[in-house]
Amino acid sequence: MKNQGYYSQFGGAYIPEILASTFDELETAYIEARDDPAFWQEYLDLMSTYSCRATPITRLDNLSEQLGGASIYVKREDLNHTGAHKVNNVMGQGLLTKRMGKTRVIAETGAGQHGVATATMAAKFGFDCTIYMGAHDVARQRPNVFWMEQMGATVVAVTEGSQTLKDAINEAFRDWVTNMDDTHYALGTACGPHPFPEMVSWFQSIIGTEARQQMLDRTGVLPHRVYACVGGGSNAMGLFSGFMDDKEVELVGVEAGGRGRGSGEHAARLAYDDATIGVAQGYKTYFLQDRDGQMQDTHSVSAGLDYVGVSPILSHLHETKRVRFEAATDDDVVAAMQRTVRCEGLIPALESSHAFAQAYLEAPQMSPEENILINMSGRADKDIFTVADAIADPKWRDFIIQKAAAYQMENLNG
Amino acid sequence: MKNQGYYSQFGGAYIPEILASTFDELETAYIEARDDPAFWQEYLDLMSTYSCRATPITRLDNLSEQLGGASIYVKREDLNHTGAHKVNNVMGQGLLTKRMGKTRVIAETGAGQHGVATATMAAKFGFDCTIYMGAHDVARQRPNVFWMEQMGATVVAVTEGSQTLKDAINEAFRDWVTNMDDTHYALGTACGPHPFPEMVSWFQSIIGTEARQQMLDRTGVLPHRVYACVGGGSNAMGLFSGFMDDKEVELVGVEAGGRGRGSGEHAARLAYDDATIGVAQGYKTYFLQDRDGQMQDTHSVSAGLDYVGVSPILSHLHETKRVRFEAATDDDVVAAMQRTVRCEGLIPALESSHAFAQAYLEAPQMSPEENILINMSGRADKDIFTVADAIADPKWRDFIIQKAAAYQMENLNG
Amino acid sequence: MADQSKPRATPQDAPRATPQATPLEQYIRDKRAQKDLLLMTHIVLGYPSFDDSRRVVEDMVEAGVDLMELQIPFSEPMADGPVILKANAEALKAGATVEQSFELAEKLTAEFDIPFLFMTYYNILFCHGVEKFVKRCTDIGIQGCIVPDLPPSEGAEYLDAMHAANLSPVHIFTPNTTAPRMQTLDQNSAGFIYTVARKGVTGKDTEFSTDLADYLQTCREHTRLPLAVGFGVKSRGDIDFLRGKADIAVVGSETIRVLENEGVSAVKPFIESLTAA
Amino acid sequence: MADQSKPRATPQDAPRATPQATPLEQYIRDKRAQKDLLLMTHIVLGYPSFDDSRRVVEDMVEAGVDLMELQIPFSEPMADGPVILKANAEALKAGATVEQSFELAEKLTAEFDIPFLFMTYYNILFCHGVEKFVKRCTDIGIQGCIVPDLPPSEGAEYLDAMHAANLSPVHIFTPNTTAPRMQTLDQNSAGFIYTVARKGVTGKDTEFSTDLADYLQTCREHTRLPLAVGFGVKSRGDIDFLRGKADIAVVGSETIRVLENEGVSAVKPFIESLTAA
Ligand SMILES: Cc1ncc(COP(=O)(O)O)c(C=O)c1O
Ligand SMILES: Cc1ncc(COP(=O)(O)O)c(C=O)c1O
Repeated sequence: MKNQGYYSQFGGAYIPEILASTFDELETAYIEARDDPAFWQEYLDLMSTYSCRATPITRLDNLSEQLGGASIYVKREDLNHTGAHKVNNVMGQGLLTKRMGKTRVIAETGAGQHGVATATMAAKFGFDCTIYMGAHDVARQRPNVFWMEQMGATVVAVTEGSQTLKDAINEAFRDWVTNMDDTHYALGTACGPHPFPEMVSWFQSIIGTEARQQMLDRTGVLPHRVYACVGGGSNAMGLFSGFMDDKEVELVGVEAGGRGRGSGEHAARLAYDDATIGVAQGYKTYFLQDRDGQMQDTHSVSAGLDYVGVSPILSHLHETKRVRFEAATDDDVVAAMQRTVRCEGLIPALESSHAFAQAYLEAPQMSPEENILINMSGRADKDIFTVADAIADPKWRDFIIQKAAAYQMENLNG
Repeated sequence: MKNQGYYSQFGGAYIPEILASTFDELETAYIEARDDPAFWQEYLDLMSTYSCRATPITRLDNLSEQLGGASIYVKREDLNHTGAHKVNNVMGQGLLTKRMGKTRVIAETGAGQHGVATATMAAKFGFDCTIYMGAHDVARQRPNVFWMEQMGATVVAVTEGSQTLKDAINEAFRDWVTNMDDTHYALGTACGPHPFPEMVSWFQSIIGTEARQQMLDRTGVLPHRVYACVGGGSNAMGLFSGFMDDKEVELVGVEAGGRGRGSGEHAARLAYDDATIGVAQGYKTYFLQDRDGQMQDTHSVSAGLDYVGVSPILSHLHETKRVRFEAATDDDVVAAMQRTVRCEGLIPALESSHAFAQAYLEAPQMSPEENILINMSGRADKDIFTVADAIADPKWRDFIIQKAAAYQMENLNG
Repeated sequence: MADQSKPRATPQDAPRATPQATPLEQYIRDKRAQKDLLLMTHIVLGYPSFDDSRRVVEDMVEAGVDLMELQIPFSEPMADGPVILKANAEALKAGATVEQSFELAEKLTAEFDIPFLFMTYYNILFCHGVEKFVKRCTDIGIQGCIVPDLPPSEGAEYLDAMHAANLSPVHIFTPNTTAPRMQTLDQNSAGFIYTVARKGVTGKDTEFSTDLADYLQTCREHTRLPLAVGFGVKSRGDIDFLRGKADIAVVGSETIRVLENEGVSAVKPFIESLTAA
Repeated sequence: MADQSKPRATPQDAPRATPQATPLEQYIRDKRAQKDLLLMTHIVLGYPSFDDSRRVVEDMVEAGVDLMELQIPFSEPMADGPVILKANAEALKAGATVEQSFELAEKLTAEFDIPFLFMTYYNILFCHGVEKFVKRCTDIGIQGCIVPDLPPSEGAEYLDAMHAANLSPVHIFTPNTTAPRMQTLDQNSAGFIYTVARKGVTGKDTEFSTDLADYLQTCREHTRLPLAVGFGVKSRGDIDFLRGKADIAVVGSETIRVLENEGVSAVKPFIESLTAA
């Protein structure tokens, strides 16, 4: 273990001693894979046959016209197998796990998206699989739990702490420190100890590499701004990395504004002023924490952005001002989602809808000659319980109540 | 209107007089589009930017090995936008609707898949949209109804007849005979009056055209057998059409065997002996009907195959023996679905799982040098209520009961 | 066939029999010589029961109806609106068969001295065997058929059999029907032409307006046969409007609605309210 | 630094002080001259309350504990198992702050004549300011720190401050730790080396076996410092096993488990049961 994996002051690997050699092994495997062109080719082949890469770019014809400013393009990560960009990272780590000769994978999950992707990868590669998920999230996201279990994964409901994503991460580390010999921890976002932020960003860079070329092919020019939502930061890093060296392209990361600035109920680490630098979950970054360094409860309508920390690489890009950070509130996000569904027939995940909300705010101020690109990191149709609750659909409630009554009746009848 | 659209004795256009000119107009528009290479190009562009065509071919590495016979490949229509092959047809008809200058689309839907696809197309093209859906199906498939409504479609619960797919079709025709001037009826499968069977098959032929080339690129040879489930027949016609002229490729259509041969509870029109030739819903084909010609109740675990009729083109191919028809029972289908999920990380729709079930039965008898191709017409993750019921998952029931209790509490509290 | 060189028929003209007039057409022309507007009603056989169907027919005939459509129930009545649709479904649910419909129809033609037509969907004929079906019609005294989902292009076997039997295959003119198409339909029809007064299925409201008068005028110009007007006729006012513009007023869904809401015994007074001079 | 040319220390040898021995190391060596195995216990400050923490410390000292780890609660104790995890969470829920932990620690070091170490996660130091934290330790008489998520590679500032203050930064050897890595850790440590007897988090069972003896032998070979053994020590038998193989037995989760199940007053008898000669 060396002191490395820093992006200005952010990053590092603050890990229990027992994982030191596991991280050395992981880093070695990662570097060897990165330096081996055959590995990336294998990865590309897998992603183009098992998922549908390259995912397309869709122009929002109706909303571009309605909003009357920039032309809006969308990178369609929602079309991936399992419905989100998460699978890019997971399949890459699956190949790496195979390379390291390990036979079991574990992962944390918040909304369940990364859990489903990991369980899928495990089924595909024949690995044993355990997914850690906050008990609150297990209760909220049963459909995802259902599919993980169908894939053969063991889903552990984490009853510690706030029972959400960060606690699931802690619990996954606790598993790992016991089972590191045969187990790889497939962390789901560009956070955690080095080399995860860099490695996850590398796998996700497939998004940006494709998107840059696709925008050039489609419009002849680079987009003026690109938008991505930021939870841990993996989809944002994935898209942004394609445009990092194109100084003329403005990169906009959109965090969960929850109930708004000053409400204390949000997950905006970089866009608002509430976060401070700290070290937790194995890395140094901006965290929503109190003065003692205790992590605080966060809030977002989207489970996938509801997280206390953020990719150290994004904290760095925030400080260097290469990326502009904004936050979208729950209400604006739900409105942006509904608008996108109704006007374009696309169903962005609530996470992704943060990027849409910010883009819709800015597009009208831009000229029709300009193009913007939004990362649609996932689709919302798996989050129907959350979405139906967010918009308080009475018919959905009636349906659930009736369905429950039918189940209770069957239970009674044996 | 001419006497045409026949495939040996099957097909035709048995329509109310009031639709005669509407069908003339539709047929003209269809023929013009078919003869206009720019139209197909526009269609391909749309499908490759709005959906993710070409959809890939995935090899089932684990199951090919486990079953120990033919190599199994899968055409991934589940990766399409909205999660099934239905969108191919719908987008094509959307372009045609625009060409005809109409501003409203209607459709029938069983499981809801075609309804969601049509509502999506309407949102994308800016059409008004009404979806007819049997009241039974509305109750069973609330998630799909929810999304259709979010897309701005009006969903009409059809309370007539058996309250399922065929009744929804009748009801859609009733709407059409009133509103044909501004309305196009986007029929969802390769059934109904001419030119629907041919036109829908044409749009779906994108599947087979891609798949044939992909199999050649991937394996160097044509597959020995290809499998597709058969409801109305659109995904089957789509895939089969790519191999129709390759006499050495055996085409296998798999119908809903429900509770099995002789049970009277199935929807196997061609594989079992219960169906006879009749005329209903505007076309002549094999129907599950009584001696008077009254349509009978059908049964299948998958709403999308639970239909009394079948594409007249498939009836023709059945008689000429170009296509072999089999039926898979509910139990085998659920088992095949679960096996595919667990061993490969793919989640085939219950409809598609019929094709998987039959392929799994036959693959072990074939040689490892042979290849087979299964059409994965859709993904099951939207059908979680049905799937959870089909496998009677107790945790799912508990979840729904708890969710309902929470809603009831909130209702009480105002 | 109509002689196209003649001056246009005006609605005021009493229709003249065409050369090969079927018994049904002849009946209508004879009756029209006495009455300026005939009344045709419609029932679904076996709804709510075959006994009730018989009673309703009796009442209708007594109330002065001139001819009747007897609908053989079908499970997929795609051209019918909610009222008739439900009647079809209920009849089938109660076990109605095609054979029972034949049997009742045979009794009715024997007992009542007005023409009866079958209305049903093509699958009923197809599954029975088209020729056999037409022969049966002849045998039991049915004078014509309306098969709304069988355009002439699909109906060669049916048309041949009907013409051979001198029965009347009735076709439908709609507000969408073009002039050439009207001619085709006319050529393939006998007895009368059924014009539907608006788009849509049975049982919905029609606006009885100048547009409708113009439309009927156009229909008249394109057929040599008497004209019936259906879809939405339900009151004395509607009937009065049609007088002089058509030969037959068809009351369909409204009778069933009355039957459903007020019972079998309410049908007769309802029909009387329409026909009373 | 340990003189690498010396013959290997055997477990039987009483450890000798290294040239720059910290007061903590010196204390351990002195105490070991009298006792063949020292006992270190662990509590979470503020759990269930700061008053209780004080009482437990008092009881433990009376029961003969030789040194103590005081864990400053942290919201993300990634290296701790369920028992200590819960204690952290409960302490925080009851409002425990870092300042209160300092205050209680200051009282404890004043009142009781054994060395106290802080155990906590790096963020607590980082947010407080590392140098300030170390200075505060000095001021309140804390003799060492265990920071399980701070490897030496990330801990330059911390190590510099600790060494400068002559405090003991304690690092951990695990069954996975390679020989070169042990040397690195040894070089960066003072006071003692904490060896964990198995993989995993705190509070789970360890098999006290020949493997363990071999492992401890290896640890001994790679450090000049006294050896503490933790993770899973919970009975008189475990302690007897360690006698002669290590210098310090650490009882961590088990005390908290006793406290939790049987109350504060049960802690003393439990510790006495472990230490009674
Ligand atoms: C669809 C989707 N988008 C975005 C995120 C946020 O993660 P990240 O910031 O790592 O892209 C998630 C996490 O669950 C997600 O499911
Ligand atoms: C996923 C899927 N597959 C198959 C079908 C059956 O339709 P078809 O036979 O037209 O392909 C449906 C119909 O809803 C479907 O949703």
